[in-house]
Amino acid sequence: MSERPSTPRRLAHAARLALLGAGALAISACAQDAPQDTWAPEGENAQTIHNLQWPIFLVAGIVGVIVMAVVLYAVIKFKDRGQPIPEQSHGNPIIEYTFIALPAAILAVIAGFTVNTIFDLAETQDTECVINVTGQQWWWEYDYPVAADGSICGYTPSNAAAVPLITSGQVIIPTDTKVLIRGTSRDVIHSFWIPKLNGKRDMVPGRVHTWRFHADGPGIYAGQCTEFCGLSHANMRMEMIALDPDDFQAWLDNQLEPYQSPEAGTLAAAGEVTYVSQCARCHQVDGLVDGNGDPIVSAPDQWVYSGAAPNLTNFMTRNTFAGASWDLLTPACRDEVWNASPEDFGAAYLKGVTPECLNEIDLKEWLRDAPAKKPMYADATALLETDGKVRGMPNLGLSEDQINELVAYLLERK
Amino acid sequence: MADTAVHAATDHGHDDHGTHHTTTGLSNNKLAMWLFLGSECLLFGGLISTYMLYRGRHSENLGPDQLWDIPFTSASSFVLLMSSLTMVLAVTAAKRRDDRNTSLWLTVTAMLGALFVAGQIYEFTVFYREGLGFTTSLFSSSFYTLTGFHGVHVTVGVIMLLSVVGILMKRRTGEDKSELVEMVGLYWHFVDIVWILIFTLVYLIPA
Amino acid sequence: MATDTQPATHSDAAHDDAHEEHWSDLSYIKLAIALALVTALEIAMSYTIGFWGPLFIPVLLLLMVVKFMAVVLFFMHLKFDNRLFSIMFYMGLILAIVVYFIALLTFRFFDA
Amino acid sequence: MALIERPATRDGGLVPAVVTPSSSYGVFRRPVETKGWKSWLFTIDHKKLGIMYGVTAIFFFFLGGFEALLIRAQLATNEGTILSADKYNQMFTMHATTMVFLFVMPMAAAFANYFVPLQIGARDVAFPRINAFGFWCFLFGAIFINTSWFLGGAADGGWFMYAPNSSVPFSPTSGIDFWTLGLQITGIASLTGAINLIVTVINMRAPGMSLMKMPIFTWMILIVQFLLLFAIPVITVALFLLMFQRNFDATFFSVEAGADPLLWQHLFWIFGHPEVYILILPSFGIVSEVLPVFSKKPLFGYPLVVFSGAAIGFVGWGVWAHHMFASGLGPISVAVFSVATMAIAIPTGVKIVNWIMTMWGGKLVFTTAMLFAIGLIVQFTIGGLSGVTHAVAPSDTQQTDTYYIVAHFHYVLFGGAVLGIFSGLYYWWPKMFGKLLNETLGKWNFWLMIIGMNLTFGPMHIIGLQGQPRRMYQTTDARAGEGFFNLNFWNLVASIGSLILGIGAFLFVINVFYSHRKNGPAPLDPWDARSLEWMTASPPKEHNFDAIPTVHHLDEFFHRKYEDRGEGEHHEYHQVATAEDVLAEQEANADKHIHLPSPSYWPIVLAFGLPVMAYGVIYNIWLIVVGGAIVMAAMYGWGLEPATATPDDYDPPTPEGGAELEVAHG
Repeated sequence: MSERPSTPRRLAHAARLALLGAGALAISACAQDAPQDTWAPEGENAQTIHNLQWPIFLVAGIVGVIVMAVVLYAVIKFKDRGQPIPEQSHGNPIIEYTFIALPAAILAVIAGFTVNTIFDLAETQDTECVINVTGQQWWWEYDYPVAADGSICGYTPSNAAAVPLITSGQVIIPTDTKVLIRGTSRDVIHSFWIPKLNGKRDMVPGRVHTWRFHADGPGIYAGQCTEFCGLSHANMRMEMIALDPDDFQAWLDNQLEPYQSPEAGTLAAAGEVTYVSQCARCHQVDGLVDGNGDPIVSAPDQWVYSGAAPNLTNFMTRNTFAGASWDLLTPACRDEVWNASPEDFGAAYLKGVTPECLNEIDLKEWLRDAPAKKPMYADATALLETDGKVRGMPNLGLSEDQINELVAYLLERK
Repeated sequence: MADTAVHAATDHGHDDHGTHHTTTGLSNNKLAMWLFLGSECLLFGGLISTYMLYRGRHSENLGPDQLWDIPFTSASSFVLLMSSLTMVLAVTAAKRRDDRNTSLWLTVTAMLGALFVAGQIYEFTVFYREGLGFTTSLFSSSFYTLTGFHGVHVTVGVIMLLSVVGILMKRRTGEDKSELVEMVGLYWHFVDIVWILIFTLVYLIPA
Repeated sequence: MATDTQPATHSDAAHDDAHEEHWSDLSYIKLAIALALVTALEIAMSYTIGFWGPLFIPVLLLLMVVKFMAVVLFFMHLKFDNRLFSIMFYMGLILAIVVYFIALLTFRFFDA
Repeated sequence: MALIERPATRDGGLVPAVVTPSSSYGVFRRPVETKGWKSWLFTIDHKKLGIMYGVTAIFFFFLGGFEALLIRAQLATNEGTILSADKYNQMFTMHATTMVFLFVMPMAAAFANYFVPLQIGARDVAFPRINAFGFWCFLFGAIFINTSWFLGGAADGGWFMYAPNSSVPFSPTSGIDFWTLGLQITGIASLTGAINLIVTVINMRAPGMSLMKMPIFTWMILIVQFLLLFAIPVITVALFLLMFQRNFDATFFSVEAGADPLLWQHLFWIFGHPEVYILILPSFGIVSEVLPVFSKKPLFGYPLVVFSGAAIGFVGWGVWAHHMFASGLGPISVAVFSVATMAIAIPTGVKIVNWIMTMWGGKLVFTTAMLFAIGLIVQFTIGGLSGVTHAVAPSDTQQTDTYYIVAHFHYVLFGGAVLGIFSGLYYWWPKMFGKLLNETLGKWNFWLMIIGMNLTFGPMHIIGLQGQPRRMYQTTDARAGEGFFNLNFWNLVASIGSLILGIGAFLFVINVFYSHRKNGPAPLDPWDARSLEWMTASPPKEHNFDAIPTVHHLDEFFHRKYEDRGEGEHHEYHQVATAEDVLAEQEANADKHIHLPSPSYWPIVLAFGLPVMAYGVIYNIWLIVVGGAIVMAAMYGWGLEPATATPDDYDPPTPEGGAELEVAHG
């Protein structure tokens, strides 16, 4: 939990102490550990929800304890010990109506606060940054539109004219900024959920749903698709990265750096050739050109059922791949980023994936046989039903040499 | 189907009142039929809602405005409406234990029903020839589903009407068969009122 | 749900049966003619939408309800029959109308 | 169809008194056996059908339980490999489908079929053949759905089968087709059962039994049948749309064609929320019977329990969108449904209070049935309270689709519906089979289930609040956290708990076999019960009551046994009669002529045609024709068959059509 105690937080803390005795519900309230803890808000919207929910959990817990105590008392007190048959009374209106009025009153209060909060959370007028989010089986694409004044998410790139930025896996937002995501889906319904920043919102194909985010401080906020979306639903994660303004500016500038081909003769240069022949059909690397100097534009909609594949232009600036399911960083390097103090986080994150930190094992396994790592179709023959298009990344049958070349090439994509 | 024990218990038991067979004095069959019709309201409600949601979702030139032939549909609506009248006449005839007229009106009702179904089939083929297949658009799917469900109900009704005519001819004359006729009548009128809704909501109100 | 269906209704039923006889075949024919006229009016309306302006849909719906209720109340005898039948049927009918209406509202269907 | 089944002979005492009357149709001799497999296959006796519903439902309970154990085995470790992703998705879909549609609903139908006629003093349900038809529809539908396991894989879209994930491109196997068509068939069972039971309750009560003197279980069943009556057609529409989408290329849920996938969610949950009360209210009814009996007191605030049940049923129609708080309805809809959902907590709370007040001041006997009933109060309360946190929409956006909601609905459905069902099984077993179940084994059964369920579902509150979504075949260590709240640890605890729960539940089966081998006949009235079903023999005679009782009190049977000899405010109850006395008196005044409807082939034949048609939809259009022909033939056979058998059905033919029975022979 954050170290900045405010009145509601102190109250919340007291409440948690009170709940300790109230069983499992209370116990989970004190957790600090899991990255997706729903009781550890670190941003305005999640805090709003939390301010509403903890008193309700408290009341529910108290009522529960009372009910159980009364049942226990009744069970002990009125056990058959040979007492005469009790009076055959059919009820007592006073008790009955009291117990209608009492819960009704409690619920009326709860309802009042609830309705208030619902409209609070639906507010979108004060947005400072817009990001488009698109779900597909089984990863998220993030698209930063360019505003009329040439800025992206409220920031103007210092090194180039802004063009729409497309990334995936990790979505980067500036801290202390009211971010509005506009979400949809390319195939089935997915749900976007960063528990520490806000509740979840379904991303429905054919509809655009908006949802607010606001992070108090820098850090990685973990999330997971929460609407069942098919075979690899479990492998559809997301991470929201909040960076302080300077760091966000640096990240933005880096994303817009022009493409640089690998130095001739290196493994990475061979990787570029392999990339063009094997990957460029679906995956886009902005700035990559063919022999004639024409840009190579991917056409995932011809090959992939969902019609999209992650943009790899700045692949190694993200720490995860394949729907944020696997780390590009080795465990040690990963810990350094995740556990960095708020002051150091920006620098640690912006380092990206360095050669010594690269988690080669998972990346190579992925390139060797992606569907074996992340199930994408239960029965390959059934793909005929979908016009022969692949669902997610197929097994390309790459040789080990090709894989090494590709890894070398990808390492430079940052 | 009120075949059961209740009759036995009350008829032959120590029932002093003698006349009523059930707790409420109402017929089991009729109660069941009304319950069924209440339930059907939610079935057709769902289908109508689906149509209302999707009625505007079609290609430029294959929507209601281009396809509907109001005079034709009005005529078949009129046929179905009149079949309700003949059905009522059959019921009153059955109440009088007038088997001849009952059979007559039931047959006429069945004919009118069959005429309506034939009209619907004709209408469907016209639409189909103009290019509106079942899967052409959301509008066409929900339209065919709604009117198709209704058409199946009418067809089942026609079969029931003809079956009742058959039963009437086989059984003893003068016997009270009014409840049987009344049951079919309730079903038939329900099919009619569903069409009253469809005619206005689907055909007359522009999309 | 269905309450108060005490044996008392039995005598009501008998009473209502007598009532029912007041409707002769002729009355039914008159009603059918009236319904046909209402239908004709509806059709006429659909050819003169401009004349009705914003009233078009409300009036059309009203006529639809009139026809619907006429068949239910008279052809289906619900007006004369035991109240229990009405309860069973209207429960379904009203539930369907309310629930589906709300569902369509949530699609903001009526905004368009 | 309903209309044609009226007995050929009306009025008067000329009808021969028969217990197994019947008649022939065409070349077939009517089944008139009273013993052997035929007496079960063609029976239309509500008690036999009740038992058949029960046995089938309990089979599916263990099948669904087995599926649950596989799910928990997979999740015991964070990257479990017992099931593939595909199999896992099928498993949780079918676990829920089985438990909801093939266990709890038919189990409620079992109790309703068996006990509603007994509780209202009737000899059978209003439409016995339709009753049999309903059972066979359920059984064939259930088998049909489960054959998908062997025909390319079961449904894999989750039990609420959200579109468009349920469309062919996303689920190319036939699993969802089996699911869609199978649920249509079981839906017919529910719908016909609903109409049948409503008519039975409204029209076939014993003299003097006004609605407000009706046993509370019958009341709750009546409400449930109304919910079914109106909810089933909604899911029927949804299933038809899905079937057209999958099998006939319609585009109701295809976004490319401009469809709105939320249409499915609305239709599903308009059905789905009443469905929740369809599952829980029968158990509320059972518990409301059991608690007064073992407290020796009438149900506290009976009218209020009735009205609150009705209120739950009614308000249950206005809250469906609370399953969709995260799906982007817009704040106005969310606010309305949020408040409506809170409102439903009030009548639910009324029930809890009334149950506790029933025990208050009573003379409590802790039989197994009573323990399960008390278990329900406690466990359901937990589920109800976590339900309130879901009603708060903003809070729900954090909890929905996580394990917290899995915990919630298992406390409601297992802690509510299933514990209530077990309470009913132990309570009514001696009535149904004339044998008591062993109490010691019963208590083991109870405690292991309670411990097991709390170990299984309790940790899920933690797992969910710590952010683990549901329906994931694997979880990652990276999101598990550390220390006390480590998700791997609690997942393991839940898996161990599920094993205990499984063993506990299986003890019931052991108990049945043990008790039937060891125990002698049960006493007529082992619990000193209060309602009409205990005024019959155990098991009840085929015609239930020798003489239809006249009812004067809410707890009629109690008042026949006990007399208040107190004066003024002082009450003193003395037993003046035993169940044996009451039964003997009935037998002495037995109705001279009782006639019951005859068994029939047609219900099972008619029901058999339906899965044939359903296979046709999936595999070959001609099978639809074959199935349709079976259905048509059976309908005409049914329609033309008299309710009671004629003399030439008997071998040798009886002179009067059926065996004459003098009821009073004891």
